[in-house]
Amino acid sequence: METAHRKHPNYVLIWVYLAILTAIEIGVAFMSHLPKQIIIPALVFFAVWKALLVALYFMHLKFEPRKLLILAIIPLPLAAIFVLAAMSEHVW
Amino acid sequence: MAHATATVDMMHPPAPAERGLDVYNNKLGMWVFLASEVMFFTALIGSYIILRFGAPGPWAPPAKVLNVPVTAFNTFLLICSSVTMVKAYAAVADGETHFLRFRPFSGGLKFWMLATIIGGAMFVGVQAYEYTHLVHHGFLPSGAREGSEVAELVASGVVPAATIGLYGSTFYTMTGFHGFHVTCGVISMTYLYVTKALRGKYSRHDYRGVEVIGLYWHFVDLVWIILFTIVYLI
Amino acid sequence: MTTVAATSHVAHAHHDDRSFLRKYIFSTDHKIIGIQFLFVSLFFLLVGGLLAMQMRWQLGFPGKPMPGGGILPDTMAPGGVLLPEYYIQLVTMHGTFMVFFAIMPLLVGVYANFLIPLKIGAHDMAFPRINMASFWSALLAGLIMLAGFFVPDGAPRAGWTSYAPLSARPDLSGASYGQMLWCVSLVFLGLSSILGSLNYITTIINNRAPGMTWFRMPLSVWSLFITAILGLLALPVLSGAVIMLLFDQTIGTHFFDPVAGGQALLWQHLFWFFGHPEVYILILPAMGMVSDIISNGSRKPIFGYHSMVFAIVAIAFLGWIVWGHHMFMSGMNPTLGSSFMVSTLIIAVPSAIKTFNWMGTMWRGNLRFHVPMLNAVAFVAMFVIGGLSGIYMAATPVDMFIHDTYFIVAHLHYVLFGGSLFALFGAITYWYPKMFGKLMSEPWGKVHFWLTFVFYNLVFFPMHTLGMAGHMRRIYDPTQYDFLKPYQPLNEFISISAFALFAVQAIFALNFILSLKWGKKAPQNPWEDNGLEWSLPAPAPHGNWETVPTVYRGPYEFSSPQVPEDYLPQYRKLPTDREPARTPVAGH
Amino acid sequence: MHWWLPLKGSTFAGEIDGLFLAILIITGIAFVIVEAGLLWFVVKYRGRPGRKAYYTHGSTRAEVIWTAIPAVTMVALGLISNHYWVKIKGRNSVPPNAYPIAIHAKQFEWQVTYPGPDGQLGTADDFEVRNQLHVPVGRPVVVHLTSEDVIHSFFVPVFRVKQDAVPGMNINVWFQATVPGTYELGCAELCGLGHYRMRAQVFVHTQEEFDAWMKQAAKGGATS
Ligand code: HEA
Ligand code: HEA
Ligand code: CUA
Ligand SMILES: [Cu+2]
Repeated sequence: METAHRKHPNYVLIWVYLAILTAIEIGVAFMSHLPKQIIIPALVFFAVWKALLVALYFMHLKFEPRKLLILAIIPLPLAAIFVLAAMSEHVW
Repeated sequence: MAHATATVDMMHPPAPAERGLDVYNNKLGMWVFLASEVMFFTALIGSYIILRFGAPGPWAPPAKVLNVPVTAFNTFLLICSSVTMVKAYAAVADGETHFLRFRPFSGGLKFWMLATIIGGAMFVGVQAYEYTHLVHHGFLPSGAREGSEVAELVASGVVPAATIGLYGSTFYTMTGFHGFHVTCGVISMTYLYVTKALRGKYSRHDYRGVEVIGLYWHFVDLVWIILFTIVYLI
Repeated sequence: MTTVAATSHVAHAHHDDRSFLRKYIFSTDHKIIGIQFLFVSLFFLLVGGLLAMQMRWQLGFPGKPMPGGGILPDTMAPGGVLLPEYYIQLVTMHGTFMVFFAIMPLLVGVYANFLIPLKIGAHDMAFPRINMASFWSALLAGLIMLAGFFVPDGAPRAGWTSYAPLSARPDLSGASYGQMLWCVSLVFLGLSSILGSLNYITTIINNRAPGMTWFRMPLSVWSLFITAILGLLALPVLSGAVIMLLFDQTIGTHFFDPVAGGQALLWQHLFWFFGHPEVYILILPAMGMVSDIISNGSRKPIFGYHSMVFAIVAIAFLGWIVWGHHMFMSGMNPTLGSSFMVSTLIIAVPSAIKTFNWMGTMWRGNLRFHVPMLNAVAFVAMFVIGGLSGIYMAATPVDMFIHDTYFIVAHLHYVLFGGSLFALFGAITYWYPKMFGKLMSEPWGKVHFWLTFVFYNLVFFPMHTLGMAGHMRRIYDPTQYDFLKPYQPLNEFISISAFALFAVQAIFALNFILSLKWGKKAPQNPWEDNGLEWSLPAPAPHGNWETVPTVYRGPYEFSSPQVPEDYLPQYRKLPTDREPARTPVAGH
Repeated sequence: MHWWLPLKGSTFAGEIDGLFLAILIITGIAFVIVEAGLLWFVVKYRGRPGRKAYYTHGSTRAEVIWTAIPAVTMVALGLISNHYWVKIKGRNSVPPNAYPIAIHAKQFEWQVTYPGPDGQLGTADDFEVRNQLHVPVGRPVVVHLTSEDVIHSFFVPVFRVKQDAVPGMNINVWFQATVPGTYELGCAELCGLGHYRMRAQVFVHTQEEFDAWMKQAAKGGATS
């Protein structure tokens, strides 16, 4: 059948990325003196980045059929709609 | 696929009338389940965002109430257990179901899975330690316990009184349910380890259990990445 | 390599030597699980009905001792006179049981389980043991809910919607353990639904018979598929919400407690974000099964199959963005209200497609009025009334007047009873032979249908009038209000009709139970239908088929010019049919 | 008992009733088409032996028609409704000269606070009356709704007005009464075992009557 060793992404490298990003996050949150308007988007950005690394490589979504990817992201717009609508409450 | 082989390769999807999602049942089932988990955490995390957005005052700075260094270490633990999990998957996919081999040095399924179980169990342990300490200091799901350290912080204005109740509610509910998920993961993985991995039931042609529990594991890790950022850092 | 997976579990199909316990109690057979759900949820339907009768007694004859009410303890009805706190327990538990433990398991638990493998040509569900867990979890949930009546302080008292902070504060509602059990029960129910849904979705995607392409699936399977997606994504939101509510009650969290910064409206957002998809869970399977039955009864292909599928998907999608229409008067941001109004109104469009396509199916048909067909046509007629009354509420200024009045009560019973329950009466009769190998009595079925149809409308149509008078919901004694006193005769009339409606359900119950033993033996294909399930003997055996049938065409080929009879089963091979190509499976 | 909506007691009651009627007509047409059509088909196409149904899978043209007509109707209805919605409940809908009254709902009573002779809430001459809402006719009134404990709902059928009173929120709702008389105010949101009896009386006075009542009530004899 196929060769015994399939090509795997370099998982250890991803792990290093994740560790570094976490360190940066902690740095941004506690060591920097940036205003909150910058810190929060930056932290969210790093969190999403890390989440993507996990989903795409560790959960190998990147290598799955496209349809599975679609299935996996169906709930996300629903979640966003919910949170945004309920938040708009406080604009009254 | 043209090669005829005697082994049934369970990693292939069943043959529906038309292409399904091109993945086998258990994996599809797990992904579908994870979609529902996303909605479950949407309820919890969404409520947190909504409550915090509409809160009657500023939120307490995390570092004043929580023990961030311990949790940072815990985060690191969980990331490590994620990489060991994926190493276990890669090992079994390559047919390496041994524990350790020394020349050349390589870890097999049994090694990496055990490492993952230990990592997960340690995470839960550290979280239990964190909780006991927080409760000891007077930080409760309902807010600050009277006469406690946290209550003093509230009294001195370091921690806003108006939102400490919400802080406790959302903190314990979100991290608690995450911890519950990790615990479930550790238990199921131990079960698979003992009944399947150790007994040599996994092979290059059938490692569905490893892949499926791996998906769950990484998902729980992913949730933690979000939680750590929004609960402990922001 | 050809894949073995699809044929590998056939071996044990006909050597059925499982013990009684394995066969009927802890069964993993999708058909038995469906039947277990059927018995359990009919029982809960009866419970819900009994609660409704007590409510109707109080509303029709406020303050008079209820006949037989003497057996109730003094905490509920001293001397047979219902107490106000007992009345709101009745309302709460009636709504809860009907929605969560009667209609939802009847539609999804019973028919998703029973029909999906049979109609797509699978030997069983993808995960039979998860399926069994789903049933036991639902049963446990139902029993926990029922236990609410027997704990100190009695059942929950905050309505089936359990609005916080009333539900979160035992000191304000008067219900302590009952309300906690409500939460715990719904967590288990959510678990049951999620486990079920992931099973249905996986089975439909991966386990279809050769030739059963997406667009050859019966509409019942399509609607159950979409329903499963709704259940999968909606129920976890409910679980999350009730867990927070439970924590508010027990460990002192403040999610919904405004005093400590919590938000009362958050509960409503969470509940209805689940709740509106939930009401479509309660109608879509009914629509699917009605489509099957109407096509069969008209002896005509369904009109506009593809747009019917599209309409199901559209309803399901829109169902996620309309939840705020339950909160127009809640103090929610009015601009948000506007957008919820528009999205709600748009749902009339896919619903119109469905309605007119059902009519198109009957148009120039050769209608057979067997009992399922009668009920299916009644479904269309009644669902439309309920759907149209939804338009009044969707228009926010009108909702300002009719919100929380009996207009809403009328609406919800028209869609839930007139819609879902009529469809279920039809579906139960239709698939009864495949479940039990017996036919239900046709004449008694018709008697039951007509009496139900008449009394049902006598009960619920006048509620529109009450609503237009401003009659509030969930009130124990309408005669407290001077402006409602003139309407008391109407309330009395509704109550008497309701008792009659309940009484005639005995015909159905007897027909159902007695036919199990004394019913006529069912032929293999009593309704001359096209679905794969009719290629099996009645009752369908364990494992379904030795080898799954091959599918050659869509499910609605009635009166096809290709054959002399007026039906052409999906599994029947005509000389002109070619074998479907097995789709090659992608390797890794 | 009558079969139509109750007395129109506020300025927008007529508009709401008009919208109700418009929807009644739209849905009435849909209702008649569907129910009469069903009945007709049931009779006309009832099964006869030896006949076969007409074999068709549908008609795109027919489907486009019955998709487009409801779509257009619904969008139009949405626009019209929204016009009234914004006018009645919109963020800036409260007329600037509205007479302020504060209502605090609590299990199971309505605590109505009047601004007193100076017409301003939050001043020393405010006074409170339980379960009685007195308003002048022909003048917009804005009610500041709050709640003590759970959610209640302020509902005056003759005004066609309903608004939940939510703990932790301060919600403004306005109306302008048009017909003097005595009416009822009900609680429309389940709020506990006394929900059914949480009612109050609404008195719509002429301006002179109102002023007289106000003078007398402010002195402490707050029963009419
Ligand atoms: C099976 C359940 C079910 C279904 C299918 C629906 C369907 C709809 N519902 Fe209903 N609803 C409930 C169950 C359901 N509902 C329940 C249980 C409640 C009360 C909850 C509680 O508070 O306890 C409720 C409450 C409720 C409210 C809140 C009222 C209030 O509390 O003030 C609203 C408001 O918009 C609403 C609207 C609608 C609409 C627009 C539809 C639409 O989907 C209907 C669409 C159908 C049609 C319109 C008919 C067919 C179409 C035609 C014949 C075409 C021609 C039509 C036109 C041109 C108009 N519903
Ligand atoms: C599917 C849902 C469903 C069904 C079928 C019913 C059925 C009935 N309902 Fe209910 N109702 C609700 C869902 C439903 N209801 C909901 C969600 C609410 C809102 C609750 C809330 O406000 O919180 C409500 C509220 C509600 C009210 C408003 C109470 C109030 O606001 O104060 C009233 C009042 O008359 C009422 C009456 C009735 C009556 C007389 C029936 C009758 O039709 C009952 C007739 C009896 C039966 C249908 C049972 C017959 C039994 C069988 C057929 C079983 C056969 C058994 C075997 C074979 C073993 N209901
Ligand atoms: Cu106050 Cu109901
Ligand atoms: Cu809805």
